[in-house]
Amino acid sequence: MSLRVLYFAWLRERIGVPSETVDTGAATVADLVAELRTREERYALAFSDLRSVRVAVDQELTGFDAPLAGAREVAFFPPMTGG
Amino acid sequence: MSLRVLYFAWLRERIGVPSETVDTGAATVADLVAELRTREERYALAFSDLRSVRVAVDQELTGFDAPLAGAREVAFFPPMTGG
Amino acid sequence: MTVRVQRDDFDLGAELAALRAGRTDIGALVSFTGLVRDSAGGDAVSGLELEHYPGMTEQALAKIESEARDRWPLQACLIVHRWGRLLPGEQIMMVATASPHRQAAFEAAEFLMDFLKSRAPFWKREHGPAGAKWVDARNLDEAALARWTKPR
Amino acid sequence: MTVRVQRDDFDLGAELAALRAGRTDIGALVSFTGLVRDSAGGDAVSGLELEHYPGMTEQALAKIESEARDRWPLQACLIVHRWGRLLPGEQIMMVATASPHRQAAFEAAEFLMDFLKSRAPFWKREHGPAGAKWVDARNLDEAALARWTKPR
Repeated sequence: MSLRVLYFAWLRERIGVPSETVDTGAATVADLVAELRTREERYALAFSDLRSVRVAVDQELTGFDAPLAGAREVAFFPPMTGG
Repeated sequence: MSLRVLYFAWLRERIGVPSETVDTGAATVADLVAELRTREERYALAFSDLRSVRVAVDQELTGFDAPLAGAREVAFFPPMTGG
Repeated sequence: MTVRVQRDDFDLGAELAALRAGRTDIGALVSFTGLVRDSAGGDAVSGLELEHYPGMTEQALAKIESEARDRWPLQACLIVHRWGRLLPGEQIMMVATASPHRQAAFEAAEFLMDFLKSRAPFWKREHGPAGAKWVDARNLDEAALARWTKPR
Repeated sequence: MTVRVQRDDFDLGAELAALRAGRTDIGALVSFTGLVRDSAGGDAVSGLELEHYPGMTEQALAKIESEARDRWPLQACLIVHRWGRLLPGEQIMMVATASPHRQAAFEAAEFLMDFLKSRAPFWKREHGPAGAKWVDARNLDEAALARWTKPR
């Protein structure tokens, strides 16, 4: 499965790119995070404390247990600070 | 004592004048109302239900038990509907 | 002076722009504008007449405004209230509050409105097909005041 | 469409005038405007950077706006949110709500703000003498959401 993965705010800075294409067999967001963490130090650093990371699958806020079957886009970002 | 007495909204309409000068020895607002009531039918009518009448002495909202000593202006009106 | 009682209309956008002009310390600006509706309780309304108590009105609004400033950290606060004859769609009044934080700005604006409704000497008369009638004060408006008497 | 995400500034007065233009059924118009402050937590702020998630932002705002319309009898509802670099004193965003009655207009505006703060994909970075830092989400903002989940 080929996923478009996006990073925002300090997650983008730590990982070093705003988006990338990831080939993965991850079943859930949590699986994808685990896979990225083992890939390179910068991912391990960015995902070191998931309490301060939020996730959206196909532009809908969701949890780390969300399934990735059929998903095209996953985004990781800190808690939002709009308004 | 010479008081300037003002009436607003339907109290003004029932009494027929927006303001008048009243010579009175009334000690409180309630005494003044009692005095006006005996004066003419239109006052008795206007003051028939005091639950729907509010009073200000010298432009400060107050109760019917407020003393009139030293007062210059008394106003009667229905509950306010600003905003 | 940030309280005005006037017959003429006001320019909401210009008032709000003036409140924050040249300032960089305001974080939140809230405004409320009251407008004449074309109906009330199912009856058509062709116009509104606003009577007030000149002298007391200005005092009452200044007192309400000053109390809001005591309760919340407001950087600006404005009350404009019209009187006279107004047509449906016209602006009746506005309040605006500016504060570093949104909750203070919202609360102060609601406080001003609740007090204006029941404590400022204005009386509304609605004109409709059956003639003119004085608008009754709503128990709801009196009840809305109660929430501000709790100790903060 | 009553949700806009844009880099450019907006004209608050013109937006509010447009909401009520030609209408005579609105009784209450509430607006909230968020502005860039020149300080935060005691530190000077020389500018703000707003990053967002194009595509998701518009969807999230439309969803929030639609939920407000479901909950309150709104005759008009507007959200405008900027992104990019802003200087102290500049407008960040606005919401406006119009309703026959004031309580609905106030509540809907507060609801929109509470959801915008924590559920719309915007991130703020403050620039100051010590460099730039991402603004932390406040627990207070998350808590503010809770009041809207109670059954009405």
